[in-house]
Amino acid sequence: MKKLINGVDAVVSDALAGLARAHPGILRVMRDPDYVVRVDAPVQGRVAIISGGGSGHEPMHTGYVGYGMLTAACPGPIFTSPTPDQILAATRATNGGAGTLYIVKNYAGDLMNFEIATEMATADGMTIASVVVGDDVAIGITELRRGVGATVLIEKIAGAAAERGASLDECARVARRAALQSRSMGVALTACTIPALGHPSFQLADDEIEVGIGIHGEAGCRRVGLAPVAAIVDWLCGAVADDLRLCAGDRVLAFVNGLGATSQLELYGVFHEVARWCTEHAFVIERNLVGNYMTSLDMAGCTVTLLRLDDELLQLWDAPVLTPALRWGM
Amino acid sequence: MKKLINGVDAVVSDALAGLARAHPGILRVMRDPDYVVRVDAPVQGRVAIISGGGSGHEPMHTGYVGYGMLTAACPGPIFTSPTPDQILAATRATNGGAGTLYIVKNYAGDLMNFEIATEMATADGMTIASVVVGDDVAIGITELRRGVGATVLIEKIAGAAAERGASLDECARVARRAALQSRSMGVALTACTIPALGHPSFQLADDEIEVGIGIHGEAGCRRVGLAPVAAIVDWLCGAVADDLRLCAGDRVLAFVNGLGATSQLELYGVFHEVARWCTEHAFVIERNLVGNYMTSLDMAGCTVTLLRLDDELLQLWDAPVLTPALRWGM
Amino acid sequence: MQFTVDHVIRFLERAAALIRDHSIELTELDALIGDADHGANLNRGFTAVLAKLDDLVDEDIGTVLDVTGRTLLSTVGGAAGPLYGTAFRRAGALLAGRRILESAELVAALEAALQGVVERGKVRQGEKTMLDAIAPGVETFRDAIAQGVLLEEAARQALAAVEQGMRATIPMQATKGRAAFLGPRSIGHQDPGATSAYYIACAMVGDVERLMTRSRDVSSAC
Amino acid sequence: MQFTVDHVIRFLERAAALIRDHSIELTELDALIGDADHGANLNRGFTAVLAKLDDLVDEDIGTVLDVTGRTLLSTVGGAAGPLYGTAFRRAGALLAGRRILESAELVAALEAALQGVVERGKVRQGEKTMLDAIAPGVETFRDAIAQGVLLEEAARQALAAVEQGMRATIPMQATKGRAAFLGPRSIGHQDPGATSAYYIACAMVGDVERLMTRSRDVSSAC
Ligand SMILES: Nc1ncnc2c1ncn2[C@@H]1O[C@H](COP(=O)(O)OP(=O)(O)O)[C@@H](O)[C@H]1O
Ligand SMILES: Nc1ncnc2c1ncn2[C@@H]1O[C@H](COP(=O)(O)OP(=O)(O)O)[C@@H](O)[C@H]1O
Ligand SMILES: [Mg+2]
Ligand SMILES: [Mg+2]
Ligand SMILES: [Mg+2]
Ligand SMILES: [Mg+2]
Repeated sequence: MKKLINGVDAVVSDALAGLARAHPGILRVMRDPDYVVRVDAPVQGRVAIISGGGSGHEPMHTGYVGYGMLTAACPGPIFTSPTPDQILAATRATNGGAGTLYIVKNYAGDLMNFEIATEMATADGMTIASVVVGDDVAIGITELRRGVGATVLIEKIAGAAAERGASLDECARVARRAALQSRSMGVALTACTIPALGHPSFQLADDEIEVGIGIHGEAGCRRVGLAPVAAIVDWLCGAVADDLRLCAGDRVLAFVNGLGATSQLELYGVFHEVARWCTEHAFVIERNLVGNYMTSLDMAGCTVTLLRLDDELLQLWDAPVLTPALRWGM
Repeated sequence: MKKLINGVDAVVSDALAGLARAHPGILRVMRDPDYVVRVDAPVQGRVAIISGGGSGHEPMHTGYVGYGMLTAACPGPIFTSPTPDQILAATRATNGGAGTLYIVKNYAGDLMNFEIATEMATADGMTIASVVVGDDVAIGITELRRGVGATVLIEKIAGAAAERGASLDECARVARRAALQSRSMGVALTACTIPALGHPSFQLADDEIEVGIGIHGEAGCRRVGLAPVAAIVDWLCGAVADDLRLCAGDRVLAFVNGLGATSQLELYGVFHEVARWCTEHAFVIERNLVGNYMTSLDMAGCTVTLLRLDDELLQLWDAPVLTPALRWGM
Repeated sequence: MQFTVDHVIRFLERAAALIRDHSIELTELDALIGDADHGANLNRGFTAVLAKLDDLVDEDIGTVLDVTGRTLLSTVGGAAGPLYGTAFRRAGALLAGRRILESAELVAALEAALQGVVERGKVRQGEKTMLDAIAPGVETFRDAIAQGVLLEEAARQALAAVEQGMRATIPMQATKGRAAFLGPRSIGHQDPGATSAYYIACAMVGDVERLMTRSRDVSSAC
Repeated sequence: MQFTVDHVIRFLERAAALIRDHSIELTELDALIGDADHGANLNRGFTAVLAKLDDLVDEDIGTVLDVTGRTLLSTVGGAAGPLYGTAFRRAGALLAGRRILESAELVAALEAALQGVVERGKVRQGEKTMLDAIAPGVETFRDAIAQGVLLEEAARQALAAVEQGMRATIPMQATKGRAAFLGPRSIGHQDPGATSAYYIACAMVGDVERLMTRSRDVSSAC
């Protein structure tokens, strides 16, 4: 394994130090317990939006802390959920008296740690609501569905609602609707190398790809032969749109996400096929996002997310945002 | 070789189609000859800023077309300079009567193709100025220095000058000054795989890195053992700052650029070390840029660029920009 | 035989040592059906626990277990952190103030820990998790004590049940935790959480020698 | 012997075929000291030239060469596009309107092409580029014709000089083009541009059989 690091144990810590140094106008990085918080938190009377998860998915979540998106993010070690004390500390530091919304990806570890944090915060007199994101249609059983690409979209949408002064219920409602209206599926061409493991977490032959992968280096739901990107997009979009029951004329946000080691050249090629596919099925791409927004270290591959838009979600998506990784309107 | 593509010959073409579809509000993609142009070009009375080069470095250059940066970009095939007719067509399409500035990376192919385009455009009665970028201190002989990271910074700065109505001479002057004030050096952990070649362009052992690499899959100037990122940054920053003759108290823009397959976690770790190094040497990082802004397909590694700032360059850097890959202030 | 704070501290020391020695093995197991962090996670947690033990020698058993649970909660993360953390805290709460334990209290504490895992994990037996190792162990121990079996022998029986439960996860298809994402592809691999539970049980029983021969089997079985 | 448009068109057809057949070899050479595109670039260009030849049979030699140069310029890109493009256009400009050539005109056209490469590339001999193959060929041909050597024999001598020039690039350190970035590490590899120049020279001489045996040597020499 070759990485630009000082050592396996320093990876997350060094990256957080770099993040703090790079974006002092946007966020602050707190240590022991670790969390990243908007520079102006707590904002009195505003709902705080908090997410978190294992590191290794950058820019998710720390890169989404800032105006109009996350109030705080709790980064765990690589691919390991953060601990309740991180979440509790972030909750306290961002408490503006209007309640806190946790955006939790549907993984056993994330759920349990946020659950314990909720118990602690509630015992402390704070008001917590949670939205669980499980958009990965690669998993047949709905309750088991992992949170993947939709997480980024939901964080943006919930953050915009909080920024314009929506109540906790209101923020939770739009976040849940965005979650309900989005589905994803991914494909890997290579596994990623987790620093602590030191070798790729699974092996793929030179003519094999893994369909339905997660973002934690775990293998997917089936292994198939390498195919042209047009065919791959047909599978991904087909599975996503079926599950979402998209109908002709539906407006969508199409999100093509790189998993870390896939070139932008390829990602725009993927988006070209997604757009072709949507046109063929009379789905209208009203907004799009193409790039590395939720990665799996150095995995090669992508996820495709479709979010069915309505005017409210569209407005929230378009609202100004100023974070290290997502920025517009300011 | 595994890539998300429809075939070796379709890579650039499909990516351009995707780019056009993703950013209709910012740019248009013209075909045969291929170039990418701002949606509002030509702007009468404004200097046009044009760059170009081989594909495979995305978002450079096509991702920098838009308000406040490039008026047009000419993408060649992967790692192959664009042809004069592409450049000429882009020059004609963006000619607002105030002249055109070519930003050319110092490669034989780029130089010659832009030179021929200049001859043709001049014969057509258009006014052309050129700035050649050669910031790579890995190359000892100054005239041979490749254009790498500084190109992105110079495109932003020249674009901001043009946007605020500067004359061609003025745009060329600030671009040249930015070029004069910036140096870069890079390191690769792996080679990239050029689709047409189908295998990595050079081989590195599991404990070797290549220092002073270019961005076209070519090997660097020396091969050394893998080292902690702190040591790597010491070499890169040392070489860059020496050549730039940075003095204590100098203000800089520090740019940590990923070459395609290096995680953001690592890039922020690199930036942390760059900031540490600058502090040790009393150089003041006034601005920074951390991410994949000039890639070499799926190469793992990074380049570090330092640009000595003054008030004028700082203002031009901070000016609003709206392109697919760089956006702020709007 | 009676249990004292000393016993508990030595158990935790042994647990920390075993987790450290088997950290790579646990991570490799997790790489096969999870995300390759189980060993590193637990090792981080038990190392933190170890660092606190010196300050705990004069505390009661409940406090030691509670501090252990809190420490695991705040350092392990992932799924294992909340699960083991909750288990230790539940046992600690039950034994608050106690300095010496009878077998019956030990059974009650283990049952509380088990219940903590069940509730926190919303999990049943047969879902291919740590519960499949823990539950048979606690049940076997409880039944043996109830039948008047001597503590040492009851512990041996319980450990054998844990080990069997651990191995029984191999043919299971996971329906909880990350391994569940793999569906049928999770079959054929031993659950990392069940494996760490086995090592913790070994530490509890304290039969380190027996463990050392066993652990080679475990590794080679993987 | 006199040169006609027909000869030129057959030369270009042979050049296109040779470049196509050696495209991977040229790209592999470029991978060693450049950026692995030389074969693909030239193949794209000569394929485009080939597609235009049918429409050019009734044109004069100057036009055919000029269109060839323009086509290479607008389809090859990289360094080779401007260099070969300029070379063909310079030759074409010199032969504007000519339908039949004497040896002397051929010499002048080749010298113009050579001059085009020198000016466009701002290059001298010994910098490890295509010039190191082209220049000795043109000079040998010029001298042989000046000494009254028969055209066929002069062409053979020139081709031998091109081949020797190509091989002479192996021990050179590059100071132009991408290979120059490698400094001393460029030594020991044959220049891809000199190699493509050799194949084009082969097409010019038209001795395809001889070439077929040679090309195996070239590949194995790399
Ligand atoms: N819901 C659950 N209930 C009980 N045990 C679980 C549950 N989810 C996961 N586990 C256990 O946790 C182990 C994985 O722990 P660990 O790797 O530390 O966490 P993560 O899966 O978050 O990376 C699994 O092997 C399994 O035994
Ligand atoms: N300045 C120059 N003058 C003459 N020939 C050159 C020059 N620069 C490069 N070349 C030739 O071009 C060849 C490379 O062509 P090609 O691979 O198509 O372009 P690029 O280097 O832009 O990828 C080199 O092998 C060399 O022979
Ligand atoms: Mg984990
Ligand atoms: Mg090239
Ligand atoms: Mg795990
Ligand atoms: Mg080349």
